[in-house]
Amino acid sequence: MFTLSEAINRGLRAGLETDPKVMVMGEDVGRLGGVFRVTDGLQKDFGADRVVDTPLAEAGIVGTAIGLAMRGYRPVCEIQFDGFVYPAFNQITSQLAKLRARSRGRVTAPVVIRVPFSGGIGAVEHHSESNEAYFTHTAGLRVVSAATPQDGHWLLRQAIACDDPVIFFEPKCRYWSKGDVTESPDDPLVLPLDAARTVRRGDDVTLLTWGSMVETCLRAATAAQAEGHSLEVVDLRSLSPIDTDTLVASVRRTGRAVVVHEAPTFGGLGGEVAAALGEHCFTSLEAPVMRVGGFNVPYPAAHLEEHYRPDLDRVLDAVDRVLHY
Amino acid sequence: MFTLSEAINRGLRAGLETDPKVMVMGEDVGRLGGVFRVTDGLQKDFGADRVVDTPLAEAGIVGTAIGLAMRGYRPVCEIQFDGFVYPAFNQITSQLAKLRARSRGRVTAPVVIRVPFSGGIGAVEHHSESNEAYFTHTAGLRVVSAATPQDGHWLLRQAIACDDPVIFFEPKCRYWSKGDVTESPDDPLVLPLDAARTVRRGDDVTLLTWGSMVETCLRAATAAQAEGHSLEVVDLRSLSPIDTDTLVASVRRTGRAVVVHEAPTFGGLGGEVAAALGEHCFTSLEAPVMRVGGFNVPYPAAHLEEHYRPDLDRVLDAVDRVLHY
Amino acid sequence: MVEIFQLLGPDGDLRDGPSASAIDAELCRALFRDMVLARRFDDEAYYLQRQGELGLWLQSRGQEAAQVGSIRALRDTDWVFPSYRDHAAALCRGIEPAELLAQWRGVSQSGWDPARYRFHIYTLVLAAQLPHAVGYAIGAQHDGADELVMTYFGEGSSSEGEANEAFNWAATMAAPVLFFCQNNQWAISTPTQAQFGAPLHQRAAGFGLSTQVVDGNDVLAVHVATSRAAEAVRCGEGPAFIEALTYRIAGHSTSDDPTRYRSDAELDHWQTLDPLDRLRRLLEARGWADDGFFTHLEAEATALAERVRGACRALAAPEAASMFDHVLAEPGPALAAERAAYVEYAGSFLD
Amino acid sequence: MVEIFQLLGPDGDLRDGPSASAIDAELCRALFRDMVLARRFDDEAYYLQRQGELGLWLQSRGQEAAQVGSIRALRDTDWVFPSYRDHAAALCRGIEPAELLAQWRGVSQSGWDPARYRFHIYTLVLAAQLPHAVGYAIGAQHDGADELVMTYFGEGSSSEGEANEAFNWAATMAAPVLFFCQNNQWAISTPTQAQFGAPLHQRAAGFGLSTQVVDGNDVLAVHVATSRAAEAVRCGEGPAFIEALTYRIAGHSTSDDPTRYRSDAELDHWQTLDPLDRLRRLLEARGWADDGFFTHLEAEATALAERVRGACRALAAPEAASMFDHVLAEPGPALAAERAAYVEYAGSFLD
Ligand SMILES: Cc1ncc(C[n+]2csc(CCOP(=O)(O)OP(=O)(O)O)c2C)c(N)n1
Ligand SMILES: Cc1ncc(C[n+]2csc(CCOP(=O)(O)OP(=O)(O)O)c2C)c(N)n1
Ligand SMILES: [Mg+2]
Ligand SMILES: [Mg+2]
Repeated sequence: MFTLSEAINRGLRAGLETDPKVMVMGEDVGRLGGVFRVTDGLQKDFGADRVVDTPLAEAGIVGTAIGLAMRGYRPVCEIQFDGFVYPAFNQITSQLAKLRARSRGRVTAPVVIRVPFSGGIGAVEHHSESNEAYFTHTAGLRVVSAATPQDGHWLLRQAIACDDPVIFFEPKCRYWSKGDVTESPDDPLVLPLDAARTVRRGDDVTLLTWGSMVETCLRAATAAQAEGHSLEVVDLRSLSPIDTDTLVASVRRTGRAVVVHEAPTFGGLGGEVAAALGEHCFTSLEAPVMRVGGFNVPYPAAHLEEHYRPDLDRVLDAVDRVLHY
Repeated sequence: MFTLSEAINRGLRAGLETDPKVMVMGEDVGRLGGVFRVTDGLQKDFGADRVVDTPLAEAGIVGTAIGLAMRGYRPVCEIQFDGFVYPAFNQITSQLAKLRARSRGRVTAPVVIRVPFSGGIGAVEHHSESNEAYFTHTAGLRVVSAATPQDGHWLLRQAIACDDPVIFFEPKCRYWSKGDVTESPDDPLVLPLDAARTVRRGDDVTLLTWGSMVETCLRAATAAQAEGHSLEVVDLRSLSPIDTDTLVASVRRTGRAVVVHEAPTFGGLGGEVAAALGEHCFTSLEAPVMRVGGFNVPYPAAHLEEHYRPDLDRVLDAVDRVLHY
Repeated sequence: MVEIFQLLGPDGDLRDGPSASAIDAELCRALFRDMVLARRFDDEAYYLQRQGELGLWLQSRGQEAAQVGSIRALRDTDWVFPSYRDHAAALCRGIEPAELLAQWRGVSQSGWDPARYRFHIYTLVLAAQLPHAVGYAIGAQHDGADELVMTYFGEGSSSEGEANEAFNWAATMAAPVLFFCQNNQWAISTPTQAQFGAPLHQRAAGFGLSTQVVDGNDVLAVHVATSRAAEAVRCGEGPAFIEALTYRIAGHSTSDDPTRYRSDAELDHWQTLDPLDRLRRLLEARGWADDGFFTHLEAEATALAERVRGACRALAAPEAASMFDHVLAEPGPALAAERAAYVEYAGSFLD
Repeated sequence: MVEIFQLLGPDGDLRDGPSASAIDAELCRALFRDMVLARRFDDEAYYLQRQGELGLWLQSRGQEAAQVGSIRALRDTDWVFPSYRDHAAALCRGIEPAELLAQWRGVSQSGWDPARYRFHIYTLVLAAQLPHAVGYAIGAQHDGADELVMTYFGEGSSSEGEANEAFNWAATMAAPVLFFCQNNQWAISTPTQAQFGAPLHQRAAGFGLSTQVVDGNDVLAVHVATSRAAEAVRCGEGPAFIEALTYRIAGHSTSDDPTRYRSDAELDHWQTLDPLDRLRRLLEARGWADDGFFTHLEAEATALAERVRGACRALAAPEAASMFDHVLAEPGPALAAERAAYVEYAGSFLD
């Protein structure tokens, strides 16, 4: 059993061990081991040349990582908090995402950008944002989110090995929760980088979610079970591209779907999921696809965040609405 | 009759004339009058203090505009091309959008950011992007797009007068197309800042669109008419918030909808529209809401752009699919 | 290498020279009082965090001289754009304890009305406030106002592109802005050697900013340097930059563990340079303050501490639906509907 | 004020001094040839744009000395991260006319394989290539490679935050990178006075970069200065910065109308400082090149022009479905399905 944070740490360690070109870089990732200790001990074991404390400049982190990648390195960047990825937005969208296409495949940029995201830890402003949709709408990036130690470890290792740039979202409120991590990459529990995972089987409604909300949806499914409703829970894992086949197959079977994410619903990735399901499951849907998400307001102060974030009750409320449509 | 570019120019001029606090600022907006000549003649008439050629730094443009707004000014910033708004992304998303909420309403930032957007002019890379969805997913911003000289003028004047920050998207391929501009703000043709406009009435299918695609949809409607299909065309105008009532009323009536935009469909604003219609028109829809958009690839080289951008045929193809679902 | 401006030695000696003539007992007592109260406030907030009353606290301990010396050199009409550790400066502007703690207690994202104190709300996105300060200063200049703008930031923040855009912008536009950098030697765990390759003041001068380096633990030097810079900015000589060399005595925040990355010896060294001790030595040596002064000040500090505790505990979270307030000037139908649906939903639990 | 390094006066006089000793006939002929061919290429591309064969062209006219002098001072193994107006440098690296024109004809977003020429594709987002250069240089350093990285950019681009982050990063990490700024006095319509408040080289020095200012229309000075800087970077002395003062003789691009913002007199002045004329005067005065050389070079240029026209007209757009290529390393089901649907749809028009 490892915590999510430990599992990621071990994933980074495995990357550094197996490929001398892997580097870890970011603000305070070295001596300190990162503000969440995810990179703890790595600089000590792999040296300050491979686990690099950078100047305080996010565009510089991603921009130099691109240069390193062109040189044959595989940098894994850490952005300290979700709300601080924006200074790097230009390097990510106009450079990193497009480099392969612009160069007609001649240049690859295997950069991983780790972003601790979403709320639930009572943090101050800019430390709780769920901004995955900015990146999923950017062609050329892969975007994934690890909800469990298993994915924290293996999804990260796959991201590091992948030749595409990957934005790797880590639900920070789950860093301390524990789970098993399989030993071998050949274990059937190790899914491909772009596959969704059905984490709970059910027949009445499909909950589609990722990141911090996977656990919330699982708890909702348990609660619903008690009331006689059988909910299926699908963790998207890969947010771009989306494993549409798995999603569609589930919803065609259940006929009802609720998408749950922490980001504001308006323009969020839930809209894409709902639109795709609306198109591909049109004749199977017994009710509209409902979305449960953050409200369309800036993330509120810590004392209000549990009103802002979807919780068990809001998920169940939506389940109720699709069941009684 | 004015071109869109002239209409915007006159809108800026009216803003500068009626309110001494209005300023125009950006790269090359002064002497040169902007690379599209949208600000032509303004510096000559209002002085280099109010129509300011700035250093070449987009974060600086938006960041200093925020400071000016706090001081009581109403800056209208120009970003030279869509693809160059990303360096300002941090100032826009973490500062401009949130200032009112963070300060509990004590600070307002009435900044307008004009962005010539989308393709169709055979430009080199980074000059043809449709990136409105990044901003519509950002709570605290208003996002609008002017498809006609009438809106280029009045929507801009309303944006300047509005106390919220407004991202104002101008479809650059329409800069040279002409149309009437009403004289008075009280003319019924002057709709509120956040209202959609039904630009053509029809009964069989609703086309929902904005920016450069309004014209394309109108031509599609004309072509469909010849084949006996009556298409309604709605220009969203306000992309955030969306005038859901108008959209829903139309689609409830026609029972069929196609959303058309230039941005890549995946994670685009069309997903939001389709999801909202799926929810609010569930029992009226005779076919799934279809989306026609850019493909999910970086904007291609000029010679390929007309394959990438939705055109008459692709819109009609989708219309066909919703009619024969 | 530029000389570091100092007036008051660590041992409390006041250096002779033209600038020393501006120093008198009254000024010293006032500055000392500000620093003592700021430190007590900071200590109290720290304890409140440890007791779970605040979610987070970022201590200003050790940086009182840099903040008090600089803000007291401004006029009340000058605007300030702070970072997030500028509590001593905020208190000097009259911001109330409750206003200052609200954000760290997590009941609000900010606590005070910037216009009232001419002190903007804290900015947590590093360096983002620098272009705001420049823009505000340009506006003040347009208005023909006899005002200047000062902005505080840490040495780490200077690596952000936006900081450098602001330096260049100010220099190009000759904006009446004073950049005040508190170089406290650390940006969380990152020391200055890993932050820049040349001293910051050298870079600032390179941008064309009129630059001074000052001992940031010497409140008198900071005060004189800031007055000098403010005077020049006001006279239209263009933007100025002050680098105050100081030290972050505490961890970065109450979540930080500084023992992971820095030595006790370094901390001990800087403790000997404490800005409060230093000024107290001067006050005592010159007889500029008597026991009564110190006793009275101690009582004031104790009263403040009590006020801080009370104010903090009284800070309650607003009702949940307030999160829909102030997103837009006019909510419009979409936001109004969302709020209404939320209120109805939340109300359903009350039945 | 730093002195501007010059070896060759506008009248073709070679200044005496230690650096002049490195100058010989062979070097001058080679540099002259590069410049003449680059200019002919540039002229030809301009005509092709005017004939509608190119969508856009950004002329390098006037900047040949800055580019040729600098790139010829590097080794072939050194990497270059150019901006978008660096055609003379690109040609020196052997990039083919078709490769150089593809992007401006609009058949592709880039034309050459960077690894083949150790010359990255053009970057149109201003200053974005600077951090790439720094990262690449750090990688080369890790590899223990005896290589350096040079990056070109315009003076306007220096205002972007990313440029300044790169300067600081390079200085902090002692990366083997040479920043080469072509200060051509204009950023579209924005003159340098509206771009920065202090000379750029002064800022660069402030960051801790080892800095030179050079007459950018003096190919010999540029060559010597770049050799010097490259040598120092290679010896591990840390990053360097060169500001080459030159002039953009043409409009910003073929879409631009420079008469809207600058005077004929200014243009006339800079025409007299033309880098090609200047070196030709030296070659002639010293008898370092005879008529045969010039005649042969003219023929070479004419042949190049013809090759350019032919290559340009032969550049055809790829098939539309190629836009789905190279988005991801493996397209995966989503992109594959989208491509297939597109191909089917497009095919339906062929029936
Ligand atoms: C844009 C951005 N990136 C990263 C952070 C996370 N962060 C908060 S404080 C800090 C260190 C700041 O150091 P410095 O500017 O020297 O100020 P100090 O804390 O020393 O007062 C970091 C990296 C942030 N707040 N904003
Ligand atoms: C980030 C960004 N902002 C704006 C532009 C639009 N633009 C293209 S070239 C240019 C001027 C560049 O000036 P300079 O850096 O001096 O290079 P020069 O064109 O003189 O070679 C501008 C503003 C851009 N390409 N990228
Ligand atoms: Mg610091
Ligand atoms: Mg230039």
